[in-house]
Amino acid sequence: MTMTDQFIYTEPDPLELAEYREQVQTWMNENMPKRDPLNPWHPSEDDNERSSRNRELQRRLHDAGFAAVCYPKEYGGQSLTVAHQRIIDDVSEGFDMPILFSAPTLSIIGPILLEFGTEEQKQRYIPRFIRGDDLWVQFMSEPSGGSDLAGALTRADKDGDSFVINGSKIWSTFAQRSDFALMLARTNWEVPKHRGLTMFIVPIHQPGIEIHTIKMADGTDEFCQEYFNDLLVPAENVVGKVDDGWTVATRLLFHERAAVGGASPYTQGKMRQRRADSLEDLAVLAAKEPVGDAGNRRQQLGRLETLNRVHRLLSDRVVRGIKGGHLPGPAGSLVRLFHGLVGVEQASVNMDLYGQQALVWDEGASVGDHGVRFVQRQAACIGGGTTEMARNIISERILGMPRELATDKELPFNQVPRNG
Amino acid sequence: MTMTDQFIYTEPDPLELAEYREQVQTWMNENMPKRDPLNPWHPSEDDNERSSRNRELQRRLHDAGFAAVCYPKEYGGQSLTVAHQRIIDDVSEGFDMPILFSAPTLSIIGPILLEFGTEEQKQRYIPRFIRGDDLWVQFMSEPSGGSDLAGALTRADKDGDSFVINGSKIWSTFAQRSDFALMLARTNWEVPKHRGLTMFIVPIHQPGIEIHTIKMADGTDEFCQEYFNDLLVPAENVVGKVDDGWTVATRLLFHERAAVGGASPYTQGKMRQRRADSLEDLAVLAAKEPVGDAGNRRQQLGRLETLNRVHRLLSDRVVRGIKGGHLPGPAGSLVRLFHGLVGVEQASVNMDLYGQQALVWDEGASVGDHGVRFVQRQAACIGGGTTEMARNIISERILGMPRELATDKELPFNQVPRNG
Amino acid sequence: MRYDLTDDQEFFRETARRFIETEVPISTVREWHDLAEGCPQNWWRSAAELGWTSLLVPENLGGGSISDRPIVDLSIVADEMGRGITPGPFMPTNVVADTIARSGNPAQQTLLEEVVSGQAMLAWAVNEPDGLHLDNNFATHATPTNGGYTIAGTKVAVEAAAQAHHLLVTATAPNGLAQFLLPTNTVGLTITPQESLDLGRRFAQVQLEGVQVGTDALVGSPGAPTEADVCRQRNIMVLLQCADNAGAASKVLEFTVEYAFDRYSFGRPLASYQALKHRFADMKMWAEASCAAVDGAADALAAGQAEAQMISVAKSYVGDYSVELMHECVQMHGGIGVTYDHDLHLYLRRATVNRGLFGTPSDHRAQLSQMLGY
Amino acid sequence: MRYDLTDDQEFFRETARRFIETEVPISTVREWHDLAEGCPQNWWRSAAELGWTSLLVPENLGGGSISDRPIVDLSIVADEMGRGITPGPFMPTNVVADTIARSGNPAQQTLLEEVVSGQAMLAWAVNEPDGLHLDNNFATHATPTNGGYTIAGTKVAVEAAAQAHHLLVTATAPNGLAQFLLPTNTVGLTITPQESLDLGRRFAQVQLEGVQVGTDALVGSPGAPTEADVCRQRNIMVLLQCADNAGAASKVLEFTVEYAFDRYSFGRPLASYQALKHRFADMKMWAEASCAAVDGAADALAAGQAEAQMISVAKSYVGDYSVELMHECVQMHGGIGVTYDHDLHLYLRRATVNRGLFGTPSDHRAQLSQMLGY
Repeated sequence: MTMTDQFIYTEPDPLELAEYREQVQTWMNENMPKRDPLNPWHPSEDDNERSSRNRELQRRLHDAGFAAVCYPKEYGGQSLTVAHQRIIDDVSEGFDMPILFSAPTLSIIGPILLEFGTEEQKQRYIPRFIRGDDLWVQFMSEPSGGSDLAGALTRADKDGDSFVINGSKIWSTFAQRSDFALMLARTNWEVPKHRGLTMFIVPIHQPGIEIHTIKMADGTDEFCQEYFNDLLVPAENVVGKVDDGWTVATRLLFHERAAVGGASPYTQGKMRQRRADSLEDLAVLAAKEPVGDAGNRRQQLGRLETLNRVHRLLSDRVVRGIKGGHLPGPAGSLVRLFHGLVGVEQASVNMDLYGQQALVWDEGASVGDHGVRFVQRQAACIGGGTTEMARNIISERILGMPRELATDKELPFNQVPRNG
Repeated sequence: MTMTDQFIYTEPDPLELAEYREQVQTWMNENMPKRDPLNPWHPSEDDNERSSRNRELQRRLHDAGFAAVCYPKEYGGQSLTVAHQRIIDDVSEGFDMPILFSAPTLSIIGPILLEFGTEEQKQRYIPRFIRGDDLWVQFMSEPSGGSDLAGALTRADKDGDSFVINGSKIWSTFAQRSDFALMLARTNWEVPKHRGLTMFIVPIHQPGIEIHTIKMADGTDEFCQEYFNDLLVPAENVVGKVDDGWTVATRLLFHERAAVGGASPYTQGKMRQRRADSLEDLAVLAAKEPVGDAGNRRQQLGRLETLNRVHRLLSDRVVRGIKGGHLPGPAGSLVRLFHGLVGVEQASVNMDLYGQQALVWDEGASVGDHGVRFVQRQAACIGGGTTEMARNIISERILGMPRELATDKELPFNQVPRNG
Repeated sequence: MRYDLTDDQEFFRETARRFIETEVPISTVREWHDLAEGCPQNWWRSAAELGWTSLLVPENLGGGSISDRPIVDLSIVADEMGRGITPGPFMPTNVVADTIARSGNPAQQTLLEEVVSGQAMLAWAVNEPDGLHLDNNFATHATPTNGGYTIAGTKVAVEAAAQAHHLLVTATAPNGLAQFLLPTNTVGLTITPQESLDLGRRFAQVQLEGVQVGTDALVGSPGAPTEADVCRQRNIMVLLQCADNAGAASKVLEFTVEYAFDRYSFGRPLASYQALKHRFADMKMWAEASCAAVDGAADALAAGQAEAQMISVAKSYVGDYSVELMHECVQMHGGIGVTYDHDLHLYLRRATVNRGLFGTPSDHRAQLSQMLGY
Repeated sequence: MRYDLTDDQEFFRETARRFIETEVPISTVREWHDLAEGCPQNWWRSAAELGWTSLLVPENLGGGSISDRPIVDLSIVADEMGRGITPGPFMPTNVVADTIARSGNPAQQTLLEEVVSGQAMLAWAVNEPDGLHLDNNFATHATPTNGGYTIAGTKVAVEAAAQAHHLLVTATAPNGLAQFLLPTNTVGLTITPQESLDLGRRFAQVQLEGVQVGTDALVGSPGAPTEADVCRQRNIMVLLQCADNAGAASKVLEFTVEYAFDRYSFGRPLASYQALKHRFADMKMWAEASCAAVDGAADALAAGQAEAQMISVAKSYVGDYSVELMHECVQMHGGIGVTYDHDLHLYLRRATVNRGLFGTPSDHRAQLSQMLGY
């Protein structure tokens, strides 16, 4: 448990909270745009517009003192508790919120800077993103690497006061509209893989970086791949120590799992479900245009509702369990795993209830999205750390079972077997 | 492929087969007792009676030339093809058959003796069991061993012309009513585990063996555990070579998987389903005393019927595939795995369709069996080699994936880590 | 086990666990299988002394609880009893006591003192031979007579009917549901023990043939108020079943994980095989999620908010996953896991009965959909 | 792929595979996504030259097959097309050709020559907007007029309607079902292309507004004989869907196994991780069992024995497991598996459409139960 983790869990006074809720509610009603239930966030929305709208909304929250309230005051937050943040999340449902800032900027990058950043780095970067100026992204995964983040091949070679970076990163979300990245690169090839990595702060829009968007099977293109060609990064941009980047990355993964699983205290506003995710919509549809028999349909909707509710209850329980010392920190992986399985179930039930319409539809009709989401359904079990990694973590770090044999653990990295 | 495997697959003439079918049908009608559909085989039947009835029926088959017809003539069989045996199986449905001889005697022990036995062993033992004189059993598993048969701790120490055996075996079926056993024991502790084992023929009813029946969770007690205390076995009872017992055991496992999965050509008569397994009965019950709604019930019965039929189709396909060289020999594990999963599904659907009655029932009513079978359902995935072992075999020996790391593979056996 | 217990609750929980481990280890549970009464009366009194039968009874009626959320306190005991597959008519006694405390007449409420002290056990005669009655459409009828009712019908799977001093009988009356509290020696009432998959708890058939009772046997007013009582009884019952199964699943997982460390196969502990590790990971998730579902259901019931929905969510999830978890644990044990001498089947038997009575997971999924208007 | 092919069948299969690999590699499949016609007409003629449209047409009508079980021969092509996610109106063309060959009048049968040569494609207009009609209760009606019929209704998800020369329209007539073979330029008939999850095959809506036809447009006699035709059409269609999915699943598994050998994670190939190995083992079982189910369905259809049951068994099994297998393979690939440039989603899209049209696995399970009287 780090200092920042301790901080957010202190229990506030119930009366104070009730007052706070009122205050937030009043302000939201007067200042935040209502979300249009008929036109919620949709991947096809223009990226530029989306980015600037999110920046503006974040600024509004900030100016009113409702942005990133768990963050320390000295860096632009409010030094409030996680309970306060949850009130904001609750109240903000139905309002348009700057959801782009939730992850990774506020829930993953921020905690890392708070924990490992120099005082100068904290003062320089944190207030800017809380104010909505900068969006951040992670440059972690590599095309060759999959779940094996510590096997990074992107190299950072010291050259005077700078590092020269060459290589490629992938699966960074929305990188083309972001401003900074936290990047893991290899600074030492002569030592075992975990001991030769360094974490860097990288301004994105500069020479030496080329960004390509990746078209996904469902047609969206939020993810990017970046190519680095003699990219220069000053030594002052190192986060933590040189060659000790894995320590930073481990914490980053911890925060990422919490954010993906819905157990992060740093997210801001509830993650919005896509239209196709709404159980109510599904139910209305199922009632209007029944596919299969009613008993079968009720089983599917009942199972989905069950999983959705248990997902939230599990998330609450895990947060409590970690806080109370009943569960170790990595228990966030339980929620991440559950989340993936719910996603799979959701897409499958959805598809079954829409039936034939989700397979063949009139040109331009959006009902086909349900079929497309079914095809894409494993994304919920891949993005943000695969469910396989979650299962490794649960068995090894919660149940204490022996670690998988990693043949590359003690070998100097340049002797490790790679993709054949 | 051994000689015996080649032999059984030769394709007979269709006309000849049709004639054979007629012949078998006529003989069965006149000579074999009809099975009473209202009182099929049931675990509570008296063991002694069951054993002697099976011996007598086997003798009848033998005398008419319909016993173990795939076995060579010189050892009491008929040197016919597997197609002939299948005709006997088909026709015999509805008749009381000596099912106890099917496994392990005819489908597992016999093929091993044919392949590894000395001429004297073959002539001495095979004709006797085909004639119904002897029932055989396997002494393979050990209490400490689980799936790791080669980790046997039962020791056979050479003493003049004999071996002195000490240790314990478990999961032998019906040992207390059997006559001979094939037993794997360790003859050399200084070499790696696979290289210090020997296979023995052991007459069961003699001093030095103590047999205990094991009460299972469902109340049945077919399985036994044996304790050996200075049991003497003559050296002429070694099957194969001393210290080469693993070669014999590997083939034995092959035949066992085939028998368990339903892909063995040596079984005789169809394995009878317990009453509770019958889908027709289930369906009748489901219609008479509906539990849950009709759509739900149809889904369950439809799924079960699907799995049962695909099970048979898969079994046929795998036999064809192995024969045609499309699949390697270990492909029998595909059927074994499927079999386990069908068993689980069967017990679960069964239980759901009987509902409350399978949980609490009037004293003495048999409906409670359905609940008990549900509790016992994993037996289908454990007995005759676990589904985990089947998955290992499929991935390693069909898909060619790397073998699991076995830390005990090259170590002298007396240095291998054991249960803590 | 909940992760938000107060100090009092934690002490209460720990006391219950120690009591179970000392007084009713599984060897004792097995011995009690042969007792017609299921558990010795004097043991039940000791359990009652720990508060196991007083939590839902208000202080003015001789009861009392550990916190201001007695339902949560009750679920703590159920969880521990599940861990220990502890016999005893804990569920029906508390469910019926709650209704007597809320809706019983003063004469009926005097019975509560004996319940609290463990002298009297209670049973709820509600299930009927043709299955579930979530729609409250019972074949057992109460026909008004001069100054009372005649009750006729058959109830089955009535836990502790043969051990209880009083039965609460749920029946259809002309103006809706009616419930009657009857001494088990009431004329016209025949109690016949039944067999059960669960070897620990006791169930019986209750035959009511022209049972004549006065209006003083009524618990509460027939019609809508009684329907609300029946609904609450079901909710508490299902909560306790789920807590029992979640506790049992956690315990079974614990000893199976231990087994996986101790058992070596091919020179390595089972716990080192990734295929098994991943299945253990799923099981850990099921166990925590089952507990989470129980947390949610108990909280909802304590707060009186959307309780029927959360109860159905809990049964839908816990009913299935706790039992699947136990089957997986059997598989992890291999052959030894399906023997009579191993404890696994005792857990599975009880969990399977909990899963199936008062609505299967599938029944509750359908009900949940209907409650939500799907 | 079947394991009991004759030498002729094996040669036929191998020819199909080589043709697909050479003429329609997946890069070409992707290019054809932009073609409104789905596949080039001249390619379809080459495919027809290999016999892909002649198998169910008797020799005296210009067709011919490889063995005496043309249905089995047809399933061989479907399996190979599934492996290659090969576009083209293979399924509807063969299904309708079969019915014309069996029940068409001589004038209609002259069309078969063009089908066999690949000049003409055929479509079956049967699905309607409100879903499945396993009960043959179609909203599209054929009303008798003087010397013919007026047909009105809407058909959707009609494969190749916009590419075909003729449509077979299934409608409800006063004395049972009736089917009509209509040129696609028939007056009153509007064909509007639809979008589909499957990017390779083409589907359209067919609107019939007071379409006037003579009795010479009838295929076979209305009533029971036509119902038998419709039933056979469905059976063949579902067999081909299942063979297509089984072939595709086998292929997807093959390249995913290869990927697991090539891809290293933590210094070891994925194929060395037991948790993944066990899942690959399940997948291999699903793939073989899917092929086995197709074997069984094709055999039953060829023999005319219990074919509807075996067809439902096949759809019930293959529909679900082939698609689950592909999802598992996506998971094995990780992020790259959900990108547009990877072929996996093309397989999944097609397999999902095959799974859902002409009855989902769940529909077929229900039907199977009903056929068996459950």
